[in-house]
Amino acid sequence: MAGAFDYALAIAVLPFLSFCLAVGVALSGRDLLPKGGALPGIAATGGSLLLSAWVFLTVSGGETYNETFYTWAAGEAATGSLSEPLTLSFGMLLDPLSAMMLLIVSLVALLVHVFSLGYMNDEGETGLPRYYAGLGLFTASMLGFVLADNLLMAFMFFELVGLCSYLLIGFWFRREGPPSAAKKAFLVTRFGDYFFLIGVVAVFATFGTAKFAGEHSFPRIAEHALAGEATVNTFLGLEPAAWFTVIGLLVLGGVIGKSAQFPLHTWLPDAMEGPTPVSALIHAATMVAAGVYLVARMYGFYALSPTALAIIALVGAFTALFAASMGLVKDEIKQVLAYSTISQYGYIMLGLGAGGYVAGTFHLLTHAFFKALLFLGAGSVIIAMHHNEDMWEMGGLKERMPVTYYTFLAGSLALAGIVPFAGFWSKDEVLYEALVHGLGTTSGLGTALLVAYGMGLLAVLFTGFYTFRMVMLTFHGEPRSETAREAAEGGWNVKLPLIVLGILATTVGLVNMTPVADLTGMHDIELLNMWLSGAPESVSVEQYHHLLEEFGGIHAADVPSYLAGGLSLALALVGAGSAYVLYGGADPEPHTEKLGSLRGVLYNNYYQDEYQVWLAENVVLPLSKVADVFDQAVVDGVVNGVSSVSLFGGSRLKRVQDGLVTHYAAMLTLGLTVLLVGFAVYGGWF
Amino acid sequence: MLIETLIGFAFVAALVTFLVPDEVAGRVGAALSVVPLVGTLWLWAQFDGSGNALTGGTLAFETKFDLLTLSGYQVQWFTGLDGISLPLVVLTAFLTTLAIVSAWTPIDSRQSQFYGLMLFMEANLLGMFTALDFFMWFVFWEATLLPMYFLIGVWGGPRRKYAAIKFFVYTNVASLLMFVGFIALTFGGLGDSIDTLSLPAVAMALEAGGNVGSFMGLGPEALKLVAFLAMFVGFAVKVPVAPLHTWLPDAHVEAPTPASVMLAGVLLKMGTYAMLRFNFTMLPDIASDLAILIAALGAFSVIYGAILALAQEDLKRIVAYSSVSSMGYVLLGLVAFTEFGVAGATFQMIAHGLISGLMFMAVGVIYNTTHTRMVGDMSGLADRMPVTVGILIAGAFGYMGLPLMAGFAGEYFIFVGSFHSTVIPSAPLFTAVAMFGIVIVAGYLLLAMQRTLFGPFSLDADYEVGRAPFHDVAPLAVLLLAVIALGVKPDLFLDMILNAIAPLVGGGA
Amino acid sequence: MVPVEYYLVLSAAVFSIGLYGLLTRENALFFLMSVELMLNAANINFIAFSAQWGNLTGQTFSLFVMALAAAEVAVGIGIILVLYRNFKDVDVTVPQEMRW
Amino acid sequence: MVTAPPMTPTYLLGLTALAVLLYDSLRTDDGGAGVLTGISVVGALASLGTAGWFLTADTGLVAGMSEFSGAVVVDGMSLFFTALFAAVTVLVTLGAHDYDPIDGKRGELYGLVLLAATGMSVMASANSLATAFVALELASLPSYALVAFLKQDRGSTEAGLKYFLIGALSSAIFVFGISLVYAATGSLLLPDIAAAFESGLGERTGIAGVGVLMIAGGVAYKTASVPFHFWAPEAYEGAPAPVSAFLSSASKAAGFALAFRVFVVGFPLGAATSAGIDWALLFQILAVATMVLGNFAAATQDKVKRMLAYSSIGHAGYVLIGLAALSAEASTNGDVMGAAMAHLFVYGFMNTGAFLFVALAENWGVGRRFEDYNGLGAEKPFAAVAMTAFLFSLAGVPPLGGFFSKLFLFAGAVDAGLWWLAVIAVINSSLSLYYYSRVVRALWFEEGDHDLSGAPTALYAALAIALVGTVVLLPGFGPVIETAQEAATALFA
Repeated sequence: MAGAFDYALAIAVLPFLSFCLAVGVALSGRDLLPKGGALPGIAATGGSLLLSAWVFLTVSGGETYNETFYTWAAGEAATGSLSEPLTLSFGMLLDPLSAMMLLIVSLVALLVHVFSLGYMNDEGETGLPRYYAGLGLFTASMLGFVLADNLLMAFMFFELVGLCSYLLIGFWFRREGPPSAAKKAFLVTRFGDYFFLIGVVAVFATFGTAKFAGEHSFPRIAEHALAGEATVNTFLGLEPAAWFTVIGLLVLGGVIGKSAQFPLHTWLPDAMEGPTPVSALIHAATMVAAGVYLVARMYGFYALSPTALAIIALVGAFTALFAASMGLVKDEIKQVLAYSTISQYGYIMLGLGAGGYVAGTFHLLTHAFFKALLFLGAGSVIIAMHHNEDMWEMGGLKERMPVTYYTFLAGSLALAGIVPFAGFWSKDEVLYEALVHGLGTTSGLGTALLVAYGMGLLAVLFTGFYTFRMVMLTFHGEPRSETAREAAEGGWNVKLPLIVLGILATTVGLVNMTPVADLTGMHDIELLNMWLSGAPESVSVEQYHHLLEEFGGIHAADVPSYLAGGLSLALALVGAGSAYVLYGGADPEPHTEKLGSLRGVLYNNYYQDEYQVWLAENVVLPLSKVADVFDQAVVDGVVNGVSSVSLFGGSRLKRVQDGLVTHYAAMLTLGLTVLLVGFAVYGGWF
Repeated sequence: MLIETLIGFAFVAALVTFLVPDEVAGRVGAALSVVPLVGTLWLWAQFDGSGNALTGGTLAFETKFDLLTLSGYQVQWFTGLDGISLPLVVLTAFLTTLAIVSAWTPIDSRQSQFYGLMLFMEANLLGMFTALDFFMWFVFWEATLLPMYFLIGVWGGPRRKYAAIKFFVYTNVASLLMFVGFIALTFGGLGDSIDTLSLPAVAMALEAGGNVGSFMGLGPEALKLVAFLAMFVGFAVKVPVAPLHTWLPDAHVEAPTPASVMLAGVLLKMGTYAMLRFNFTMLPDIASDLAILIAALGAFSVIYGAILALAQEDLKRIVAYSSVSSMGYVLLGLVAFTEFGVAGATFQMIAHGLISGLMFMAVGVIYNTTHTRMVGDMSGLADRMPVTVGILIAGAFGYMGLPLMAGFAGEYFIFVGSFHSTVIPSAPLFTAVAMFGIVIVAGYLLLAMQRTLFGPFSLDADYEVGRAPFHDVAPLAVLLLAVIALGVKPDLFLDMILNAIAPLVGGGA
Repeated sequence: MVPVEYYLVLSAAVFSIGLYGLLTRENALFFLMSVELMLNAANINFIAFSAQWGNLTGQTFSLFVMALAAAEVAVGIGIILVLYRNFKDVDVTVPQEMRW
Repeated sequence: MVTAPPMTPTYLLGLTALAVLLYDSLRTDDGGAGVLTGISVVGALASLGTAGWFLTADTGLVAGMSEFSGAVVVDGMSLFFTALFAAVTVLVTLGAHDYDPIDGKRGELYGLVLLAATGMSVMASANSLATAFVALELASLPSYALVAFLKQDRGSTEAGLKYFLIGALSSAIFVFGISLVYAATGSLLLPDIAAAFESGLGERTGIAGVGVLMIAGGVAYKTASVPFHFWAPEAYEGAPAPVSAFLSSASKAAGFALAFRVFVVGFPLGAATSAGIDWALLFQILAVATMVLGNFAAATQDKVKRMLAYSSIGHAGYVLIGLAALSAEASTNGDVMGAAMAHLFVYGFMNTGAFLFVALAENWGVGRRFEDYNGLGAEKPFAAVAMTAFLFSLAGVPPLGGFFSKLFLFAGAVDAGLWWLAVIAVINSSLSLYYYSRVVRALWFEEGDHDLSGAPTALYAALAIALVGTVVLLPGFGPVIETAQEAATALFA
């Protein structure tokens, strides 16, 4: 009997078909589809959502799927340092993690498609088939990525996701900004992917397989190797443990790029040049999520390396704090959201790095919904503001766009981590994991986790502040511009996604209320934890716990979760409250000016962009120019020089022929004489 | 006799095209070029070879008879296909037809000569990839230079004469160097232990080992080393491997688009194909000894070519330097002597052939319309020629190694293969260095695209810019489809390549 | 009888004189004469060694050489005539339009 | 059963010369150019056919047959070269038919060409130093006249003068060398000289050595080899183009024919070397000097004809490998010398063709410099294609005839252990590609503006024949090289 898994492939294929259809329409140059291709996209993502739900239900029934369906390339013999032939294949891994992610992605994608009707179609944009083609491919790539059962396939779709982000960020290609931002997004993530690709190659070279799950999966082999039960190739003279750390960090490069972690976060704020629904998709469910999803997907591998975990946690926590601090001073609504995304993904990283697999995944889940909500809400505001994104031009939108306001508020509460909104539960759990593992672990990892916890905690304060600063400036007070005064809310296609997401952002946190469980002792309500425990052994929560303790040396201290939760909640409230105080008035002042030069630093993102652009423009480009000059002058110069020298030699040599026949006779005689004398001596004739 | 028929037909087609009036030459040439294309596809469908042609594998479509005797060696007509040459043969026929169609717009004088030369080149390329006797091979090898010389020199850009003569002399000198190396190895080294210079005979005689004698005052090992170096340098010019690459940008920039397509698409592959056949198949022990140098050279080519591409302002120059970069991967893959390394290198030849052909063609279509290739002269072309630009973008991403396109497959195979190579010392480091090329390639292609294709439309020239005609765009689309097809299903060629390279794996170890 | 080596010395001397004249004279006619001297140096050898070896080959051949020398002079004079017509001189160093 | 005298091809050439002269002196009108060309071409073709027939039919001539008390020998090599001379004569007479500067004097020109060809044919057969000298003069004297043929032309006169003066000097040296060899060995017949060498020269080694070197000088003159090459650039440049074609192809080949036989048969290498007269070494030196000078000087010329003249010197250097790579014991001697002969044969077509194109250009009045040829490809594609083929063949680019002959030649050198000589030759050959392609560039790449008169039929026919000879050698090279190597091997038997 055909079950959900038999159709799972269609989850990714459906949006791909909508992409093909839209490309065909775009190529024809005619308006063949109603709504410029939106309807096929909605139908396709709707179908994906249904199938994802079906898969989700099937998985919750305890079934999982881990099969190869297409052999991309297969070697015939074991060569080099490998002990068996390489097989590069495509397959699907359907377990709780991927099933959950499929659901998130297809849902957000569907809502983004719907919202686009309002944001793009109703605004009279041109090039809609191209837009929907991009969305379709984007969704398909991300779904393919989520389905992937091995690292190579994951990498391939990871790259396709990058391509789609390029196409969509640069959607308004006739302007100067978007193409530049698109280029930057692709390039910066490409830089990360470079390391990722080395990592993929290294995984194949080390383990001969890149499968995520099952007995013959690379995390499993690595585990056996560390336990001394198996041997693997290592390179560069490293011990297995060190080499696995290297591989893990290489793959992490891709994660840092895609999930916009420090120092490769610079592309993300620029990516706001794209249409806002695209931002929602990128930030909530697809591209940025892909990075951390990857860490979760191969968590069994990272769990083996305390060093890698520490780095993940530190990078995450630092990014969380760092991005949050920049979000404090932004003037544009989407910029604030952009930095909040970076910051929140930092939390997810922190959670994963701290050994909180469930916590990180949980935050990934909640963040997907509330960030999608916030972006779509911002999109709604932007529609109303006629594409003016400056918050100082807004104000008082609360009355004019109530649906947007309340849903946006829900999202903001979630983002700020105010109980009981979704973000509270997940962020709290992330910080809690960092704390308990930091306290419980004795090695350097423990210290790292405590430092990370500290940074994460501070970021909570900032998050609360910038979130409510944004809410206050946008929706409260008096309208500060003509457009704001006349703003009006969009149609159903704007409101519906907002409402759906608003409900989710409010409630989705309830699936894993660990503090409540701790308080009440009702651990049955940690649904997500249970859900993820239902995975096959090699990718299950229990296995990860085991690995973390066995190889990561991570142990949990006994700290009540509600204490930690209370602390972070308090900080979030302080942040939100101070924002309310500072910006809650009818006509708020730009208090950030008071920060003086610090504001400049923050506003300019710690000059991260500047130094990277400086590196590109003042180091790399001049270097290439120098190389070009060198190539022309020296390398090519030698080539031309050989020819010149030959010709010069020829032009000298031919001067022998000076036209005087007596000279000819003389030279002839001389030549003969030399030969005669030479041979006479040589031959000993006389 | 199928191969001979195809080659012969191409020669006749060249002659016919040379003689028809200019007005119809383009159509006639395209129509005639379809026959070899169909023929090679037939070869592909009927391919029944296995193993490597040089190490005693079963050849498909083998023909062999004696021609004459040279210093005691039988010179033979000897052709046949194995899994390495068949893909290249298909590539040749495929690109020739597309290049001919893409020439309809830009070539507006002496058409019959132009298309005649294209077909003449095709005939020689087919011969070169199928010939298994050294002399026949060398004759075809050299004869491909002639049409390209004329194509650049007659229909090229402002500095075409310089570029043509540089290309011609540089590559010819290289060929002679290689020739001397090979002759020294066979005449001097192998001496009477072989009675023909058919490549399989030479390869198998060398494989048997111990057959190489002293010559030129060199002992057997030194002789092999010298011969290897001579051949390697000779082929490296053709590939081209930095720093022997400087003829390439000039040739590409000056060549008319269809010639660039053939140059980048097929002619560069001659170098790596020959390296594979000669250096790496016949003298794997030397190649293994020199692996660190060759790998370093490959990685250097990748990075150096890419950095140079970054500095260019001319679209064609960008693609030209990026070819240097891409072919560096091939070198790295070959010297890895692992299954995926060598097979990936071979696959990359095809993949790069298609993608670089696509890129040159797309740049050519833009040039046809704008009459400039300088990045600074134009912007916002996407507005005026959306389809061409769309395909160009797709092609550029193919060049950057976007998964599910052929370029990624080739590069990935190479990376995997070279990473776990046991022949290259510190293989992961070389691999990692070379892989950085994928970042730089994205840098310069995206930068160039941003400046030319996007932003508000402007053009420093008095030309009406409109959509390109269908016959300009159709070849691009066909190529793009081929690139994607190979990227999604590498086994179209990979299987036979793996089969054919299997005997080479492991190198001289 | 004069030792045969003396003839060799003589012929070499004559040859050298001819060569010297040829290298130093600029007049085409002197040039021709010098060549004649050199040919006759060869003839001395032929005749002397013909006697020494006791066969007639050398003597006969010297006749051939003389005949051919005459023919050569005939052609040479013709060319010198044309030279004079075109260059108004019989100086062999005058025509040097073609060089390098 | 018809039995023809073994020297029939030579006789035919001589008789044709007489017939031409006879008709020319008897005719009353100013026309008759067609008849003269016809006689010459038919006669030369008859000679070519006979030589070919003798070579291929089972006449036993290839093994060698002495005539005139051993003064002359007819064998494979002499027939091979005679066929070559006859073929070049056909091309040259045919090409000269349309060459305007010689209008009204075709009889003389053809007569002289045929006489010179007769002399060359005898050179190829000469089995005695006496015959060699006479034949050499028979070939040279008409050549002087041919070079100076354009009496009103200062260039032609200057060329003739220089050619003559150097020629006279060289023949004096040559004959003095003969006299010394005679002094040392007591004979002029090559087999007898060889016998004397074999039995030891005693104290006359020095005399013989000087003689051998001077004979080599005479040969070097004829083949335009360094340092006896000085006449060549001027003579080829100044002479009427068909004459240049004739001299640079046939006359050079004749010099080599003479050299091959005289040195191989007359001065057996083993005996000569042990006596300290290592003429193979001499030719190695000459070969290197000749090809380097020829090619490097050719690279910077600005007149096409002069470039071809220098390149002709360069080719003499290649062919010298045929002598330089000989050694006393080697079994490969016949192969390498055969390869040299084959190269001369191919050269006879491609080089003659190239000079005939120059003749065509002179006829069109386009000028002599490279840039004067600009754009001819577009205007006269057939002739330009032919010229291109000749040039690339000269450069040794596959698949043209020149590639094969060079290949066999260089391979022969490698086989004989002279790999360094082959390397130098290859380097020179690649340089030659540069300057040959300059002409190609002018023909095809440049734009030109000419007002060209039509396409002269006979000249085009000659070009076509030369083109066929250059290109068809691709499949037909087997018989040529085999015949040549067989003939050469017979010499060492």
